Amino acid sequence: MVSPNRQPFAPNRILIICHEEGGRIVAELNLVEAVNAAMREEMERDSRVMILGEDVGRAGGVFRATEGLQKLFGEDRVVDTPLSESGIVGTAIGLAAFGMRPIAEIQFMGFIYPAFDQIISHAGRMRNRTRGRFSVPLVVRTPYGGGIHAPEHHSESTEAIFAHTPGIKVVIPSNPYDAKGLLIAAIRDPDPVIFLEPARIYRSIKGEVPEGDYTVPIGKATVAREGESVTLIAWGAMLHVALEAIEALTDEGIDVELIDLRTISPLDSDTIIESVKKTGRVVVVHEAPKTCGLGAEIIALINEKAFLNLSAPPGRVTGFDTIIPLPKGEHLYLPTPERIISAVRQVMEY
Amino acid sequence: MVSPNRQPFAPNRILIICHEEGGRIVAELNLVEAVNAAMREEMERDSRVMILGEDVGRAGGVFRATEGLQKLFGEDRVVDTPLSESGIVGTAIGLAAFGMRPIAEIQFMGFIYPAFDQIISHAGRMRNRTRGRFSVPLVVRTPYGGGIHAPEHHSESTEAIFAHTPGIKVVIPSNPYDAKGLLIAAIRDPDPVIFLEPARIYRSIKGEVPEGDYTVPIGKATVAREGESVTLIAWGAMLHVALEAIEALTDEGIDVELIDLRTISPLDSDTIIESVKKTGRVVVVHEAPKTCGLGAEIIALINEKAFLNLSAPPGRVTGFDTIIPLPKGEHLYLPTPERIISAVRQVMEY
Amino acid sequence: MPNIFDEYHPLTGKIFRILDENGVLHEEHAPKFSLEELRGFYRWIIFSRVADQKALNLQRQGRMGTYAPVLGQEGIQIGAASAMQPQDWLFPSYRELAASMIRGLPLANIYLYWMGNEEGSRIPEGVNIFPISVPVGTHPLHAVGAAWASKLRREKIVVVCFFGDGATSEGDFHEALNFAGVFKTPNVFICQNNQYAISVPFSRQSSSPTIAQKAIAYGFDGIRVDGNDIFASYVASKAAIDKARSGGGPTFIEAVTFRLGAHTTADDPRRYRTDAEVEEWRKREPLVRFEKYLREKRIIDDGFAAQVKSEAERAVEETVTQVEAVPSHTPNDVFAYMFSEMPQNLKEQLALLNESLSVKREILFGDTMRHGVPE
Amino acid sequence: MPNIFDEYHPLTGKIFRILDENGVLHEEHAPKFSLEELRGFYRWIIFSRVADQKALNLQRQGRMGTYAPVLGQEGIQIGAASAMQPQDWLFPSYRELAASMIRGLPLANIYLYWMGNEEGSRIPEGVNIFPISVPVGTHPLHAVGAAWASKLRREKIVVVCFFGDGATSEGDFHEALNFAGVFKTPNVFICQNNQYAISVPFSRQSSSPTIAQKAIAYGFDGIRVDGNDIFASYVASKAAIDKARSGGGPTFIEAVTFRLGAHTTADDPRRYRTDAEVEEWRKREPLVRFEKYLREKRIIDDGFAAQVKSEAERAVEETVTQVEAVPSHTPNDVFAYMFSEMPQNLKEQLALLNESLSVKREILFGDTMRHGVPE
Ligand SMILES: Cc1ncc(C[n+]2csc(CCOP(=O)(O)OP(=O)(O)O)c2C)c(N)n1
Ligand SMILES: Cc1ncc(C[n+]2csc(CCOP(=O)(O)OP(=O)(O)O)c2C)c(N)n1
Ligand SMILES: [Mg+2]
Ligand SMILES: [Mg+2]
Repeated sequence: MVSPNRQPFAPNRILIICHEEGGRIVAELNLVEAVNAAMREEMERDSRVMILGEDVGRAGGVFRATEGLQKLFGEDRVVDTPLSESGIVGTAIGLAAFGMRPIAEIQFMGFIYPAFDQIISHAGRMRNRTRGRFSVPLVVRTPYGGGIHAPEHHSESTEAIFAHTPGIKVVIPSNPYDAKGLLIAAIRDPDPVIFLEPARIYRSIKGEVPEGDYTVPIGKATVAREGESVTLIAWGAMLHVALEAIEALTDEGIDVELIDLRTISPLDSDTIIESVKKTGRVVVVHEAPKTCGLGAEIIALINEKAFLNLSAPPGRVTGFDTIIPLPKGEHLYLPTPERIISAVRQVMEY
Repeated sequence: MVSPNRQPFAPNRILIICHEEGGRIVAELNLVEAVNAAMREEMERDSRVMILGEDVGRAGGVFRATEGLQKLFGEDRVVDTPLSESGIVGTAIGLAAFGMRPIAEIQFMGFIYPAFDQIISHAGRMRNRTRGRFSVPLVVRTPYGGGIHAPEHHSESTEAIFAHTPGIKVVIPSNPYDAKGLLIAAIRDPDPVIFLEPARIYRSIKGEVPEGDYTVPIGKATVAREGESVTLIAWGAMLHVALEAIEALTDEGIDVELIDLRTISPLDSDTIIESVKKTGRVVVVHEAPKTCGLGAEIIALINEKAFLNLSAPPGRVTGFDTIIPLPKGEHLYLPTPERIISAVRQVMEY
Repeated sequence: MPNIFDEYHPLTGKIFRILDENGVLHEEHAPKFSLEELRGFYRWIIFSRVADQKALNLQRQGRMGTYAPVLGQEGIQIGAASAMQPQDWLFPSYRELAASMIRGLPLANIYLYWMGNEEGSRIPEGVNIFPISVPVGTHPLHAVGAAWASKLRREKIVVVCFFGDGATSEGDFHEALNFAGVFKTPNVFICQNNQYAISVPFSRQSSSPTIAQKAIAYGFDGIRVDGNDIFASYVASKAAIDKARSGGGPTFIEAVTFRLGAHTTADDPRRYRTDAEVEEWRKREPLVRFEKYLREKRIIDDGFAAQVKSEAERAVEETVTQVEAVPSHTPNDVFAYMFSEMPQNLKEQLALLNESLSVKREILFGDTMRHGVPE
Repeated sequence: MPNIFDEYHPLTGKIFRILDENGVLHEEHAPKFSLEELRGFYRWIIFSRVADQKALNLQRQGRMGTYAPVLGQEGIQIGAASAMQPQDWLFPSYRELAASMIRGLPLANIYLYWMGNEEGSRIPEGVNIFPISVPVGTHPLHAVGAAWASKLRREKIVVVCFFGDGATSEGDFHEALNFAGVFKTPNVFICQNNQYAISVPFSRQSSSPTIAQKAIAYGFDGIRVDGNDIFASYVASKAAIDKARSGGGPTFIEAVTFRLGAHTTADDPRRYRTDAEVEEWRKREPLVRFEKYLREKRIIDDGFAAQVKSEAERAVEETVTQVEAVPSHTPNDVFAYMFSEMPQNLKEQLALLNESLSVKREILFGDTMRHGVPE
C-alpha cells in the first residue's frame, strides 16, 4: 500500500501527501513514464481513448511520452498527424463530441497558439453553446516551461491565458504520482482539460507510482509541506525550486507551508485561503511573465477572502515581462531559490 | 483651443482631463469617427501608413471605421484582404518589418485568435529576437466588448491575454478625444500595439475632437474624475457604466475618484498607486472574465506598492468565468451600475 | 454511370449542371425523382423562403437580432441535404436554414438562435445537426473529427459540411481538408461560393480561378457544381456521399451560387455590388428554373403553389408565436452549462449575480449606451 | 527558353532535373556557368558540410545546444541562394545553413544561435536575411509581407522563403500562399521536401501526391525540382525569381531532397526510417553527383578538393574560437530589446534582477533538475 506520507521527491523534511486511492506500487517512475502509464492504462480500459499528435506514434513522442503505445494499440488509436496544431485540436474536438476520448499532444506549449482559437472558441464553449447537447471530453497534453536549455519557443509558460479561458480546466502535475492520477482524471473528465507537463522535471523527478487505477482529483490543491510561518504557492517545476528554497529557509527557522496547486483552473481557493488564514503571509511562485500571471489572481483571491488575515503584502516571484531568453540566458529569467528566499524573507520581515 | 477640463461625455460633475497637445476643435465626433479621423490624418502625413483587413475597403468596415479611406488613398493603401486573420497579421508583420506602417483591422476581437500565434510568437518577439535589428511597428485594431446585442463571438473582452503577452502594448480608449490621440500615438509607435475599440460606445459617446495632429501618450492613465473616498478603475465601455454608478454614489456622499487606464499594457502604476494612497479603497471594473483578468493584476500591484494604504480589500466587478451570453442574456453578464454601486458600498463599509 | 468527378475535373473548367437557368433538363446525369419528391423539393424551397422573409420582417420590427438570409442559395442546400441518409450528419455554418430544416432542425431553433436565445443551439436529440459555427472556416475541422470517429467505429455515417467562399482563405479550412485527405474520412465539403464574403468578391479571396481546384492540393476529388440547380446539386452530393460511405474518402464540392440578399441584416450590399450584377444572378436563381420545369412538366400548378405557400406561412407564424413565448435567460442559464458539474468559483459567482439582482434596483441601467452597428 | 513551369506542370508528374544522380548533365535546360562559378558551388557545399559536421561535434562535446543539421539538402540551398540578387531577401526556417552563408550570414551568427546566445539573431546590417523562425510554417507570411512592401514601393526586390514538407500542413502556410496569389507579391516559396517532418513521412503529411501541385490551389505556378541537383535548383529558382522581379507574381518550388542526418541532435532517426532508405538516398545526394561531374570535366582535382577542405576547416575553427569568446548574457540583455524604450515595469524588474544577483549566493542553484529530452 502507498503510504499517504511517503515522499515522492528528494529533499528531506518535506511532507508530500498523495491522495492515494488504491493500487499497488510497482515502480519508481519519472514523470514522463507516469504520463505514459496513465495513457496506456486508460487505453486498455476504454477503447474510446486515442492519442493524436505530431511524432506520437512511430517515434513515441519527442519526449517519449507515448513510447510503445502505437505498438500496443495500433495506428488507429495512436495517430501521427500532419504538422498542424489547429488541425489536431480541431479534429479532436469533433472526435470528442462524437464519442471518442481523444488525447491531443502538442509538441511544446510554444506551438499551442495556432490551436488557441479552437480551444477558446470551440472546446471551451461547445457544452454551453448547445446547452449540454454536445460536450468535448478532450485532453490537450503539452510539455511546458523553461530550464531545459532548448531553442526559442520551447520554454513557454502561458498557463494564465488558459486559466482566463472559460469552459476549460487546466491541470499541472509536479510529480509522477500526481501526473498519473491527474491524467487519468483528465481523460475521464467530461470536459476539456489542458494538461501541462513540466518538461524540466520529466526525468529528474522520480517517485513511486502505483500500478492500475487511481485518480487524483482535478480542482484540488495539496499541501506539499505543512508549516506555520508563511505560505508558498507553486506548481509544476517551480515546486521543486520552492523546495530548494525551503531547505534554506527551514535552516533559518522559517517554517514554510508549501501548496502545490495541481489544478490551476478552477482554483482550489479553500486550500489557499485556509493556509493563508493560518500563516498570514504568502508568496506565489511562477515562471510565467509577471503581469496578469496566475500569481495576480491568487493574490486578488486572497485579498477577497482573507484580507484581514494578511500580516504582510503577498509576494510574487515570477518570470519577467520579457521573452524567456535562449539557453545562455534562461537562468537570469527563471525564478531561483535565491529569489524565493529573499521574497519570503521580505514577507517575513514586513 | 481645447480646454483641458472640458467634458467629452455626458454626466455632470465629471471631470475629464484630456492630455491635449495642440489642434483646433472642429467637430463633435463619435468614437468610430475619431478612429477614422486618426487613420485619415496619419495616412495623409505618412505614406508608409496603410490599412489591411476584411471589408475595410469597398465597404468601409463593418462599423464604418475605415469609411471613405479607400476612396482617398487607393486600393494599395486600404486593402480588402482574404478572410484570414493570421494572414492579415502575419503579412502585416512582414510589411512592418520592411518599412511600412500597417494598421491591421480584425473585424471583431472574437476573431483575433487565429492571429494570436503571429502576435505572441512573432510581433511581440521580433525586436528582442534580433536584438533590435528588426522591429514591428504594427497596429492591430479591433472592436471589442459586449452590450451590442450581437451574435456569439462578437462580444469578446480578452484584453488580459494580450496584457500577459510580452513585447506588445495594449491600448483602449474610452472617448473620442482619446481614441484619436491614442491611435495616432499607436501608429507612430515603433512597437506593436493592440488597439481595442469598445464597440458599445462607438456611436453613443460623442465628444469634441481637435482636427490635426495631437497624441495621447501610450502608457499613461488619466484621472477622469477626482475624488477622495474611493478609487474606481475602469477602461473602455466600462468607464461609462462606472460613471453611471458614480452619479448615484455621489448622491450618497461617496466621493469617487475614477481612473481611466487608457493603456492596459504597460500599466501606469504611478497613477493607480497615487490614487489608492489617497483614497485607501479601490474597486476595479472590467467586463472580461474574472479569473486572471486585468483586475487581478491591478490588485496584486496595489498590494505590492500600497498595501499599508489599503483600508479595505480591493473589490472587483467583472464579467463571470462563463461565456458571455447571447443578446437575451448579456445583461446578466456585463457589469452594471448596480453591481458597481454595491461593490463600492462594500468597500466603503468595510 | 460515368464518374462525374473525372468528367468534371476542376482543371477542365467545366461546371456540372443538369437543370439550366431556362428550366431545361439535360438528361445525361439527370436523377430519377418521383413526383412526390419533386413536389417535396418545391415545398422546401417555398418553406425556406417564407421562413427567411419572416426573419427579415421580424428583424425590422425589432423582434429578432442580426439575421443572415439564405435567399438564393436553396439549390445546393436542398440538393445536398436531400442526398443525405438519416444517420448522416450536417455541419452548417450560419446560413443553412434550408439544409437544416430538411435535416429536421425545428425552425424554432433557428429563430431562437437569431433572437439571441441560447436555447436555439439546443439541437434536439435525434436531429443530426451540429450547431451553427460563427468563426468562419473553423468548423470543417469538427466535421473531419466527427467523420473520423464514424470511420474508427465503422459506422458508415457520412458528414456533410457547409461553408462559404470566404472560409476557404482560413488556415483551419486548409488543415481540415488536409486531415480529411490523410485520414480518408467520410466527409463531403460543400463550399457555397455565393461570390462574396460580406463585401469581398471571390477574386480578392483567392487567385485560384475556381474553388473546386483547391481539392487538388489535398489529393481528393473536387467538382464545380451549379449550386442553383437542385438536380446537379443532388447528384453531385449523392455521388460524393456514396463514395464517402463506401470508404472512398472525402470530396470537395464548389457550389456556384449567389446571395441575393444582404450578408446579414446589418449589411448594405449596395456598397459593394451593383444592381445589374444582382439582376443577372436573379435570372439564374434556383426557384425560377425549378418552378418553370415543374410547371412545364405539369408537376405543380397554381393551386398547389398557393397551398404550399399558405401552409408555409401558417407554420412559420405558429413558430413565431411559439418562440416568442420562450422565456428569457435566467442567471442559472448563464452558469449551468459551463461544465458537467459546476465548480466552486462559478457557484460563488452565480450566488453573487442572484444577490445583485435581488437588490432593489435603485438606479436604472442607463440608456446612454446604444450599440454601434453590429455586423 | 521554353517555359519550364508549363513543361513541368505538377499534374504531369514530371520532376525537373538537369544533373542526374550519376553526374550526367542533361543539356536541354542546362545553365552556362563559368569554371569559377562551378568551383564556387563546390566550395560552398564543402564549407557547409564542414561547418555542419563541426556543429554536430561541438554539440556532442557539450559546447553547443540542440542543432539541426543540413547534410543532404545543400543542392537546393546553393542553387536557390546563388540565383538571388544582392538586394533580394532570404527568409529561412532553421535548417538553411548553406543558403544563409551564401547570402552573407556569418557562420558566427549561426553558431551563436545554436549555442543559445541571443546574439546569433542579430543579423548584420546589409545581410538580407530574416532571422530563423522556429514555429513551423509561420514565417512565409512574413516573407509575403516583405515582398508586398517591396511591390508597394516598386523596388524590384524578390523574397525567397524556405520551409519544409511538414510546414505545408500548417494553416499559416495556406494563408501565406493565398495572400501571395491575391496580391501577386514577388515571392518564391521553396519547400524542401526532405521526406520527413521529424518522424512523420510525407505520405502522412498530406495525401497530395506531390507538394508542387498545392500551388494549383493558389492560382500560380508550381514545379517539382530535384533538390539534390544544384543546376536544376538554380535554373528553376532563377526562372521564378526573374518572373517575380518582372511582376509575374509568386512561384512555388517543391525541391525533392532528403535529410541524411537526424532531425536535430536530439532526434534518433532509426526510430522511423531504415538504413536501406537512407542508403538509397545517399546515392542521390547533391555532392556525389556534382563532384563526379566536376572531376569528369576536370574542373576540380584532388589538390583543389584538399585545399578547399582545409580552407573550410581553418575558417570554421576560427569561427569556433571567435564565438566561444562571446560573453554570456547580462541581465540587461534580457530586458533591453523588448521595446524601443524600456517601460517602467521592465525597469523595475531589471533592477530587481540585478539586486537579486548582487546578493551573495547563499545556496547554489540545485542540480536536482536536469532537463528532459529537448526536441
Ligand atoms: C474567423 C472569422 N473572421 C471574421 C468573421 C466575420 N464574418 C462573418 S461572415 C463573414 C464573411 C463570410 O464569407 P463566406 O465564407 O463567403 O460566407 P457567406 O457569408 O458568404 O455565406 C465574415 C468576414 C467571422 N465570423 N469569423
Ligand atoms: C508550429 C510548430 N509545431 C511544431 C514544431 C516542432 N517541430 C520542429 S521541426 C518539426 C518538423 C518540421 O518538419 P519540416 O517542415 O518537414 O522541416 P524539416 O525539419 O524536415 O526541415 C516539428 C514538428 C514547431 N517548431 N513549430
Ligand atoms: Mg460567400
Ligand atoms: Mg521535412
